[in-house]
Amino acid sequence: MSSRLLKTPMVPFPSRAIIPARDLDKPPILEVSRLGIDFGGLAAVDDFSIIIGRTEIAGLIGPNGAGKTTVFNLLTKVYQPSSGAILLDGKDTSGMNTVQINKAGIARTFQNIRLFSSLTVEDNVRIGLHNHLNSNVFFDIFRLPGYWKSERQAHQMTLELLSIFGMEHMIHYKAGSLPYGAQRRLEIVRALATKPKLLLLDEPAAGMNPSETEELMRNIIEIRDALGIAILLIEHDMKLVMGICEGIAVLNYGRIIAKGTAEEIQTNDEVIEAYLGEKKEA
Amino acid sequence: MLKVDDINVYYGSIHAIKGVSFEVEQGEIVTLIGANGAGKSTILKTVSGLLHPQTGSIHFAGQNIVNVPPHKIVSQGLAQCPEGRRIFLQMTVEENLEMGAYIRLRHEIRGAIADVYERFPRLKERRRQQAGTLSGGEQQMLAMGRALMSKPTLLMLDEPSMGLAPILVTQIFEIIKELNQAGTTILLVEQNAQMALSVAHRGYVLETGRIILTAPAADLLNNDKVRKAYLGG
Amino acid sequence: MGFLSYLISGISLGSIYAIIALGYTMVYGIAKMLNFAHGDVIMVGAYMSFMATAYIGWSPLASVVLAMAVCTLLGIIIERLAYKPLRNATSLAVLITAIGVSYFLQNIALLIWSSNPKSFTSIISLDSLRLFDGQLIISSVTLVTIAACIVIVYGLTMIVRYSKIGKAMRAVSEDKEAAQLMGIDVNQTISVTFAIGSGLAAVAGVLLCSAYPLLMPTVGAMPGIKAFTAAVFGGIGSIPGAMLGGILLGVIEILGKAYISTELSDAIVFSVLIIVLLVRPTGLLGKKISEKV
Amino acid sequence: MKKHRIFCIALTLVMSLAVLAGCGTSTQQSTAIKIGGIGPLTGGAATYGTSVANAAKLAVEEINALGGLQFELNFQDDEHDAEKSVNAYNTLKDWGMQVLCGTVTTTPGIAVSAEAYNDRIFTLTPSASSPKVVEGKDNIFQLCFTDPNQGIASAQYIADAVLGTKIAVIYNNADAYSTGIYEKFASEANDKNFAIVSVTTFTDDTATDFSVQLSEARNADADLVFLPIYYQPASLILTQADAMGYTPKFFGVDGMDGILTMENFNTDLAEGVMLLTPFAPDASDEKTVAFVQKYQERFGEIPNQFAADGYDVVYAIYEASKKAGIKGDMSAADICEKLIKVFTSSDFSVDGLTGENMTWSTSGEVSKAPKGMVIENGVYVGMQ
Amino acid sequence: MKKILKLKKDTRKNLITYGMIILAFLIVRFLSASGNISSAFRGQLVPICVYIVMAVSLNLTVGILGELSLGHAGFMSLGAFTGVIAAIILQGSVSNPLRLAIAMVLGAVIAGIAGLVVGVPALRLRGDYLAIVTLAFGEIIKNIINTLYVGIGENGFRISMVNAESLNLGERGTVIMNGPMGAVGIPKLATFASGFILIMVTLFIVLNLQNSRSGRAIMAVRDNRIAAESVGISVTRYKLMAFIISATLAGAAGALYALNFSTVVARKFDFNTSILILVFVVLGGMGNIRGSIIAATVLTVLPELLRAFNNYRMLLYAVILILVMLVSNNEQLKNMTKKFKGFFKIKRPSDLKGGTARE
Repeated sequence: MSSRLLKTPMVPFPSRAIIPARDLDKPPILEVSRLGIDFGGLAAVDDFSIIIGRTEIAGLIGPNGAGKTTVFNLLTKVYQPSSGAILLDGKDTSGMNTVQINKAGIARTFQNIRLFSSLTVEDNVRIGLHNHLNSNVFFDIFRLPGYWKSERQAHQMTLELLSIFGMEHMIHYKAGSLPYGAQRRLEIVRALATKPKLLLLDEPAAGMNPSETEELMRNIIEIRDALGIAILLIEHDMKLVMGICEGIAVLNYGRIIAKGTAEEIQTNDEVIEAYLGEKKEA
Repeated sequence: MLKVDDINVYYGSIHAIKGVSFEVEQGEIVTLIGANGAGKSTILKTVSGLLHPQTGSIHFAGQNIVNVPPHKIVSQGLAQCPEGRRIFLQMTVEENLEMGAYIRLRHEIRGAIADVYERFPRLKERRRQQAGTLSGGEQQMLAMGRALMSKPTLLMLDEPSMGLAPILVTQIFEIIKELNQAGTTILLVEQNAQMALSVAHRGYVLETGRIILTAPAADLLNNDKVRKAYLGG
Repeated sequence: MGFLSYLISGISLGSIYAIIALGYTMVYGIAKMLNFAHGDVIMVGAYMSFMATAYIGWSPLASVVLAMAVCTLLGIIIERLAYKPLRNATSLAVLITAIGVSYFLQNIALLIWSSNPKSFTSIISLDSLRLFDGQLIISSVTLVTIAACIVIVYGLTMIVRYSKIGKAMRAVSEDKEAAQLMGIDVNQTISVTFAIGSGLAAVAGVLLCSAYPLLMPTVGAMPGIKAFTAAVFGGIGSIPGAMLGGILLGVIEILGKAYISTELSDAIVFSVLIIVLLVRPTGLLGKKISEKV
Repeated sequence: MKKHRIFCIALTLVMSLAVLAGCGTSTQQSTAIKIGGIGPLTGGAATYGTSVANAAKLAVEEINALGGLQFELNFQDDEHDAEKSVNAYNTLKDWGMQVLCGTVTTTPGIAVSAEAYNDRIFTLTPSASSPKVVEGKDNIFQLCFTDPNQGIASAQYIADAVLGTKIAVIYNNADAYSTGIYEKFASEANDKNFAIVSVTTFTDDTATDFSVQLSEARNADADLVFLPIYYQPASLILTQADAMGYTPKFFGVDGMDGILTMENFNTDLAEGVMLLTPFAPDASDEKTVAFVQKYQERFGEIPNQFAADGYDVVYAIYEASKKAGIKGDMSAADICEKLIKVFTSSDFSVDGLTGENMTWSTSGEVSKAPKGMVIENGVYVGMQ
Repeated sequence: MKKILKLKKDTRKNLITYGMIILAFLIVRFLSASGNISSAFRGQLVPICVYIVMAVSLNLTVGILGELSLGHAGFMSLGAFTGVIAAIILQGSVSNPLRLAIAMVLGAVIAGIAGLVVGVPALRLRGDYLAIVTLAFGEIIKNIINTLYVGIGENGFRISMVNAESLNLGERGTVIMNGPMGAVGIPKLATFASGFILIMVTLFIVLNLQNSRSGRAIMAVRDNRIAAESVGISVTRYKLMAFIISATLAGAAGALYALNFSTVVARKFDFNTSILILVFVVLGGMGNIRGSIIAATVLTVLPELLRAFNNYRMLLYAVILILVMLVSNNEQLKNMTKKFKGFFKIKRPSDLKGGTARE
């Protein structure tokens, strides 16, 4: 892919070439075209287009303030985009709000951890399971059979989900009292509990030491393999990004300046200039 | 210059800092490195008086500063550039700098501001702008500039590279070196251990509230244990 | 002419609300607390001025100075004893404490000055302004109240924008910890804010009782609540907002009485408030809260 | 968690105290008759309760000094609230109250009188003036005029003396007393020689600015403003009317009494104000002079109508008790029956500060003549 | 037996709460039957029950949902007057306990509807702005009820905003609500037993809600609104749910309250009463149901116990309130009382776990 083309993203949809080969025969999970938003005249994200395959692990990198988290907020409709279209699993998401987006299949974590910190680990996961439990407020208050059934189901699923990170023993701990790394992992578990098709991770390795990060990398791949979902992540830790992301997009000043595989990105002059600052070995 | 002796700090019932001692000599750059939650920021907050140690003593320029309120510690020449920059987003760039020199006299402020502008020309361009509109790198410069306004003899920097793109990180560390060469003693807390150790003279390694290792920075860079745990090597 | 005179009554009443609301807003801006005892500081100010003029025979101006001095001191003492120990507590805990302080002030006033109402002699003894052949009479108290409100708002804005302490207030209001690292004495700054707010409360008390000369231990309670409403109406934390909110509240109250119903005037005032907040969820001049995600 | 424990201990303490308070009472029988009093001593209406409490205390002291029948007074605060009033009532019951002087205000009065009716405790209220207080309760009596009576009397007075033809009314529509008088006054006005041209209201929450109400009265060309309200808002109305140069006649009811003695009030403003009141502190009769002097010496304030009511209540009970031969060791129920009999007997009348020859009907209402007063040179002068 | 011991911590906590209420009820019943209880305390039993329900229901809004409400007494007011109207209309047609039950249910329903009407727009606001709207709502209710005349007579049920006469009730009509005079001649239907039942129902609803899918959703909204939305929880729906349930319970409590006194006025349910209930909640601990119950009881009884201090009564109350707030919220003072407390305290691992959650 020539760098000239990347600089002027005239094509609404980027080449499908960055989708992993195994996903090529299936419709992509996410197609974003020419997404944009401005805050008070300042274009925070502009002309953002991307395609993510069914089981792809994709990365979004770029300097601070480049608009990476804003992209997540647009995808999850925390902000309503001022232009562009987002197709999730082939369905148009315009007019949806955050809640509907989640029900439609996108779950996310947050850069600054947002757990329900006064509640237990179990409750956090169970809240994630909310829309997959068959109970309602009358069952709940009057403790009808529906309540007991859904609680049992919730407990079972919670244990299963927590086992991904081996956190079952923490089930009764308060989420706010967990160590930093465990909080990040719990946030991922909670997001997975909503049974997403696409998982957005905002700096999942922040605050982790290298060995923890390495474990996280393995976990992310395991999750993808076990659940067959796509993952889009924002990360500053290049080792993680380059290590597991099959497709990477680089954002600068709200625009995509490069897209491609890890090797392509690492050798892209513009990326190096804007972001890496110096040439780095993988 | 700064001598921290066997301090213990608690957050409620959590024993955050366990008997930590270290020293910073005049003219040095000393760095504290460690994973998130190791207690690095807690130590800085304790030194600058925002937190109080249960036991132990902290001497700055020969004086015990335990239980001295933070605003008085500043006037003794100890400034801290806090984690996350913490600039006053709704004030202008120049007002932010003025706040940095809150303890100085009016006539001293003008000169100090000129010095900061000289070091950070970008800030001069944006002097009338609201600090909230600055980019991340500019905000970090402003935070450092603001800390310098009190003309500190010891400057404590808490995670100056946090959230910055690699290219800016390099710039920031250049500035740190320059400041040190201009005579300011620096106590640096960093997660980016590689960078921190490359500019520092000496380093302390923290793990869960304890200092587990101390050595000249170059030695730490080559220490296997450190490399494995913090440098990803 | 009726409308004009109602409007002026409204602005006059509103100016008093505005001065009280300024105290709420300043304290809220810096300490993030609703000081529900503020209305009762007003009452203390009014009693002080009353005692000085009626018992000691001081001049009205001197009595205002005394009232301000006492209230300023009172504000500082209340802050030190009741609120400062709760600096790290939840805002609700401070709110309840403030309510405790309010009960305390009312009941201590009851013991000192008894429950018998006293008639307050207006501290302003100038002649009324007569316009349009005496069809429109504007009392001197009204004029002084409105003028005082304007002067106070202007003065406060200048202090907050340009003075050293004003800048410190803004810094503390944004980030207490960072302000401390700048060498700003946060406790002192908060004390000064309380002092200013309470001093203003004294002025408000004297003006309130000059315009409506009835003095009782509960005299500050209702204006206090109305002014709190006004502060939120205008956008709590904003100085011009407090002025705008206060004056609008006064005007709506009087015009609602005049043109809709005297029986339902409170319902009208509060309904307008609700409607405005639904349209502008952070008040008229309040800053939009943008949550960082 | 921690907070819990403190509370648990506190709760146990409170419970046991509350329960223990029940024991130990009613064992001790003194010979003095225990009179309970209830009224607001704190809060916005504190001035009324305090006046009654003070005067009742004075009366009890005087009576006890006479030797003979002895009284013991226990006056409890109700914050002008029905719930607190019933609490106060129950506290007094635990104390062994035999006769109740109270309550001072109407709403609590209705709640308490229902209790006292069930418990058969004789009650004479000094100032709870709604007919609802006594209605259907044979052992509850009023010493003050009822509100409708004041409304009727005011209308009568204004009509008879032709005080005005166009009447404006300003009343407190959040207050039972004020509304009660106004409603009767309005219905009475239908066949009188005057017309009500403007009716405006205020509440305790809006009792500051009266410019609208006064302007409406003036725009309607009212030559008399009827103020069935208490003297505190009335003082504001007079001040503001003066400031706007509006000078109609003002006519008040018994709640207006107190305006002249309000500390620091400029009595010039009240010049020419007319009111119906059973009591005037500067009346020259011996009783009033003595009472006002004693009260002022003792409490440093000039007594108002509420104080006079409280004083009269104690004396009325005293007179009736003497007549009925009541002793301190009788049960409350016995005392109640005896006092009802005396109060409703045709030959029982009391001369008090608030009226000569006060008598009571079986319904519990008092019969006494209201005095029309006009303020001249800062003092009340009989209006004739 | 073993099973009970193995119950989850939450369930055990709830059983203790129920047990505490039942025990208190039985003790009072026993003492009452044996004549060992003062009139003053007996007279307060129903109000105590009412305030407990008010505090628990407000805790649902303030503690569990995390939104400050300064107008809870407004819902109580609606419940009170609705209950009174129902009770008077039904006079003679049904038995007293049934009449009370119907009055409470109707009061609850009307208050619940008001909760919906206020909640839909108000819950879009946050923090202090929501608080002021609830305050405004309470004041509006008070103002309107003060001008409302309701009666039943030969023309049936009538409402007017002019005066009682305009109701045209005829000779044998009854004025139920008489403007500022409020409702008079209310049958005293409330009993301690009914108060006890209402508390149990309230606890049943609130505690069951708290430990369920819906309740967790409500707490999720409190802890982190944005995160709650991100996992597919409709914030408006659950805010509204909590708010309406809270209003409904307050309405039932209001009806019980009104039917305990022969008169009730709108003024009773003003801002100060809302604040009073908020004090119970804050003092008892946010989200802590048992705390609310205890605080409501203690603070309702306290002013009565202070009667011995006469004129200094309310002053002392204020001082106690301030001191309790200082002691329970100030770190240093807390530490000072720690030793004293340690005497009573059994250390539980769960306390330590919760310890790091520090703002």
